[in-house]
Amino acid sequence: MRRRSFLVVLLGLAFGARADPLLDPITKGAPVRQGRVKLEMPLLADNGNSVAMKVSVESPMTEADHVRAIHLVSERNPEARMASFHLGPRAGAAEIISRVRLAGSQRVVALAEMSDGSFWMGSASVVVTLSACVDEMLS
Amino acid sequence: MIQLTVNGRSREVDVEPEMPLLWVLRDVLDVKSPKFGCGIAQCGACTVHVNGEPVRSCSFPVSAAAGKRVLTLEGLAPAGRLHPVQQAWIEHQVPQCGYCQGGQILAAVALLRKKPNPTDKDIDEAMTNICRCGTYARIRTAIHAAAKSGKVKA
Amino acid sequence: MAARIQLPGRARRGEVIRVGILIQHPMETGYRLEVDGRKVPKNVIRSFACRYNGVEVFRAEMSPGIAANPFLQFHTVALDSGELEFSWVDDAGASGSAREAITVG
Amino acid sequence: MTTRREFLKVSTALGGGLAFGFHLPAANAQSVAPEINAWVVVRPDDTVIIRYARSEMGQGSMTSAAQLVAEELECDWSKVRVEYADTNAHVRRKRAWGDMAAVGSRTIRQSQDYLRKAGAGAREMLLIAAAQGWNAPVAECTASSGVITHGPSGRKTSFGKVAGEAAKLAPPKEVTLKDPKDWKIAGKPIRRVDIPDIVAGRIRYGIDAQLPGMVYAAIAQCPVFGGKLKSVDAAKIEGRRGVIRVLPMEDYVAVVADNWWRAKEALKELPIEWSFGGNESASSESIQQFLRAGLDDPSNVVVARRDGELEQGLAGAAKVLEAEYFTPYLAHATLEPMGCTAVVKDGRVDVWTSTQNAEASHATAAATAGVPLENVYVHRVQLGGGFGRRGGSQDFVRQGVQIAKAMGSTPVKLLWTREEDTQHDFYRPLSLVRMKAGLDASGNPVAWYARVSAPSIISTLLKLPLKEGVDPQAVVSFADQPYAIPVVRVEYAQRNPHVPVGFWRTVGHSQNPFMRECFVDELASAAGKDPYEYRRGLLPAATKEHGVLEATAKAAGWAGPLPAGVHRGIAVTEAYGSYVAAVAELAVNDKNVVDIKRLVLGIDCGHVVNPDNVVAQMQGSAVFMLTAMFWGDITIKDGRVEQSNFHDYRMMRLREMPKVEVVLAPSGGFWGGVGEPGQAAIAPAICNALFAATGRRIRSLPLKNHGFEIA
Repeated sequence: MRRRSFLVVLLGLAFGARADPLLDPITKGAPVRQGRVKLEMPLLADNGNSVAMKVSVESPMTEADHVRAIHLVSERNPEARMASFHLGPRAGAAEIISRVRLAGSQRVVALAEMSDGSFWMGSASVVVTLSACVDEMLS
Repeated sequence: MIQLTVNGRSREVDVEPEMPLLWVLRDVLDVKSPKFGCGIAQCGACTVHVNGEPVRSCSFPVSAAAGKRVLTLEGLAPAGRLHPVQQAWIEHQVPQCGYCQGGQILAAVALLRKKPNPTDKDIDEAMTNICRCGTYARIRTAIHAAAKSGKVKA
Repeated sequence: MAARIQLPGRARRGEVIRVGILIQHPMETGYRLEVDGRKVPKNVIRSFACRYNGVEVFRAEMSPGIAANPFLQFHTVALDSGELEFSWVDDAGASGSAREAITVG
Repeated sequence: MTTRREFLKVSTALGGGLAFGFHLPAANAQSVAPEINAWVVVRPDDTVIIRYARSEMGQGSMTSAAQLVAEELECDWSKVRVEYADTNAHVRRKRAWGDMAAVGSRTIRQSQDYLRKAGAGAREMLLIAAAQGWNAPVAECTASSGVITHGPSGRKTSFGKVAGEAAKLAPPKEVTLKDPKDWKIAGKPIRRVDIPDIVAGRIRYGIDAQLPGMVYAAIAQCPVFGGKLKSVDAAKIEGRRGVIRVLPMEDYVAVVADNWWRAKEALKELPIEWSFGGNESASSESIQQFLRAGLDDPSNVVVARRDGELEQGLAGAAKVLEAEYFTPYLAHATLEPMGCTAVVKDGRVDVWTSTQNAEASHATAAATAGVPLENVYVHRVQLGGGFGRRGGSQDFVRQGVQIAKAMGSTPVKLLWTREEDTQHDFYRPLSLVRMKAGLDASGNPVAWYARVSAPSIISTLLKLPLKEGVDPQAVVSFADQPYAIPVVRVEYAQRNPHVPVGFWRTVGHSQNPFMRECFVDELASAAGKDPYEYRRGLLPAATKEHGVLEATAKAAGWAGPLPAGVHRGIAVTEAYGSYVAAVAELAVNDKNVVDIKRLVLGIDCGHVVNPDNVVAQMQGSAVFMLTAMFWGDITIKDGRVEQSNFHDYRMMRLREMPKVEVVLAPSGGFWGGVGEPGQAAIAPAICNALFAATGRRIRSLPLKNHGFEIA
């Protein structure tokens, strides 16, 4: 499956969830719902070496209902799994800030794994302007 | 204080006498058509006329222009009526990026004033300004056209 | 591997505090070459953990997708005074650690 | 176009009260007439403003892009004005204008579809608005030259009258585009919209930015690439007239003064100490050894193309040829040196700079100043040449904004000297290539091998991963060579000396076709065949290379008689989605002075949007390549570039311009680039003609190193 077209949306699944080849290694095919996850990245990044990233997930972060993990998945980097952050109730808030490396303009997905086993996702698209000159050639 | 007339207007500047005319025009008098390309009189993008003579203003001290008439591209067609060389430049679509063209036009105007009907050899010798985009063929054609138009006053 | 930590020196019991850490590490991607063409081997901080008085409160697995000199900011609930201990290991097997005291109450 | 008026208007806006807050409100520099869509604004007086998002650096795309919109819009071209898209509005409207880069000769071919659809969509909305006004079915209404006519009743109205209503309509989902054979504006030699301002001296370049209270900066960067600033003795020059400040930065030092000449002169007197960083002993010779090691190294090499088994292919050949080719580092030498004017005030950043990618300058300015993208305004200006230097790294914007930030809220104009521009470029990479070919008894190649040892722009400048370690630019023309050869093996040894490399007009196609097409000429000679017939025989008839080769050879009268002492050379290649061929006719006297009689350049770029502009780009490409192939040579000593200005980095002059004939052979059905392909076949054609004239094979450039001079 060409990495670039990972956004193939297999509709037919219940309650708007969809399987996604890039996320399957993490979700093992479980449904992923849009929402509760906010991934903030700049619309433009002058180069892909160090791009600001903030991900936050709506959750009471209690023993009974909390975010177990947040996974960052890249559409175009050689290693799709950029990072996995493991939280749990002691975190108190599901919000991570870091700086990521993008191999060219692409879409990044933040996948949240809840204590009830459900998956939620948010995403952001970043244009890396330095590589604008070869984006087409390398895609 | 140094006095000089720029495009018909008398100006006074308080600068070092050795300051190049180019930078007095650009940074002190805000006359922007002469361009900086090399600073060692190699490229000609800074060409202006001083008392009718083409000069590479990046290497021409302002003191040498004291009391003289300086003409830049802005002054070539003050009332908007283009000089025949400017008309030929448009007619033959000479410029590409345009950065060198002010200097090219002023060099051509000076050439036609001395030789109203220049041969290719005359053009070769007079037109030594660098054009990095490579518009040379059209510069040559436009100069011949301007000469033939007969509108170039000596 | 040096690290700089941001932590409120004092916190109220039950307060959710912000913890920041910046670790000096090239996070080699594995696709950079030396001048003579030899590949610079991939070397990133693979795992990072934060323990609060011995209890793991945060863990991260990273890849070359995290920028050089990785910066991480996460949260934890301030329970009692003591110490936050940070530890990490990279692909080359080198490990690093840092600790910072915290006063709660 | 940006003219004097725009500068004054913007500078006064800076003085106005700017609301505080995380995102600053957009100062709408855009016109206020009804915007039909992002690309088309129509004023009540019927003036049509067509927006241009990319950069105009002489390649003529500002005009040809507008021709494509106007064609489908069915407007009156004489009423068209072209206006730049504003980068602040662009960011606030989530990149409404898409890609702003003018790079890779893709300005037209990458945007032609959405530009034409924008024109057609706007036309439909104007038609619907008119039809609604007349209560008539839109099918009965037609638009032509800005006038809408209701067929049955004969009623007429103009775009300007219905624009207000049209702007409120939803854009149509589907639009059909005209067949290029029906074009009335596109495809025609329309005069460039920016030439009148150029000729009158009204046009403004980045260097021309002028703001109230502006100060000027000149900089010196570490002469050895990668070095850092160690110390500077500011006291030495602080007393000089007009000097305001000395700013030591990590990898450069800036002198700020009340005019640029004083800043530059003071900088010359400033004692600076650098920590060179370890590359200070590198030289052209040591770099050559690195590349040579890449040719011979059995490991640290990747395969870029592999058809069949090379050893068997060569073993079965009647004759095997081998040759090594070399092309040097080259500088861009845009006539306008690098520079950037910037002001950082109340959390807002305004930038004036000649850039090939306003979006890249925008992103760099935001990152450098540490402000949100919504608080940055990149003001659009004409470029005094780009040629790739201004499309990749935005180093000059980073520096300009850094200095502006250090100067409080005072506007600063940074300008590089020519020396700084020549010695701190991102150079066209050098490349050392070994080629082998096995010919059968009748001289046809049965096996072809190429090993490229060269730096990778994509790895070093863009820091991107390479598929299987292959840099497409480094192996282009070898890995995709079009000749019907059963066994082909192309290898790539990436070798990255400390000299920064970047995109130089035509990039890999500025050097690799020279090496390939000269080697093919060697094969033709070994086979005892005519260089044109040999190529034609090896190029499958359906290939575009075959077509443009024939058209060019025919126009040049390849087989025809030649005056005594005049010899021909030929070459063909794909480049940037187009297909080019060149025939050179020249004579060489006993003092190796080369008199180029005629250069015939053919190009098949699929569709031609402005034929006169394509001809201009081909003529310009000839000058650009002749300059490079006769004298272009950036050499390294003590880790730094030896050349500094036009006295030792020579540019071709008007008197050296040969006769250039351009053959437009568009075969339709695709969209090829125009700004860069024109250079690709020139060097091999001339070097093959030099072989025909002197019997000497030219296997490295520049020609001056072989004692050749141009007449």
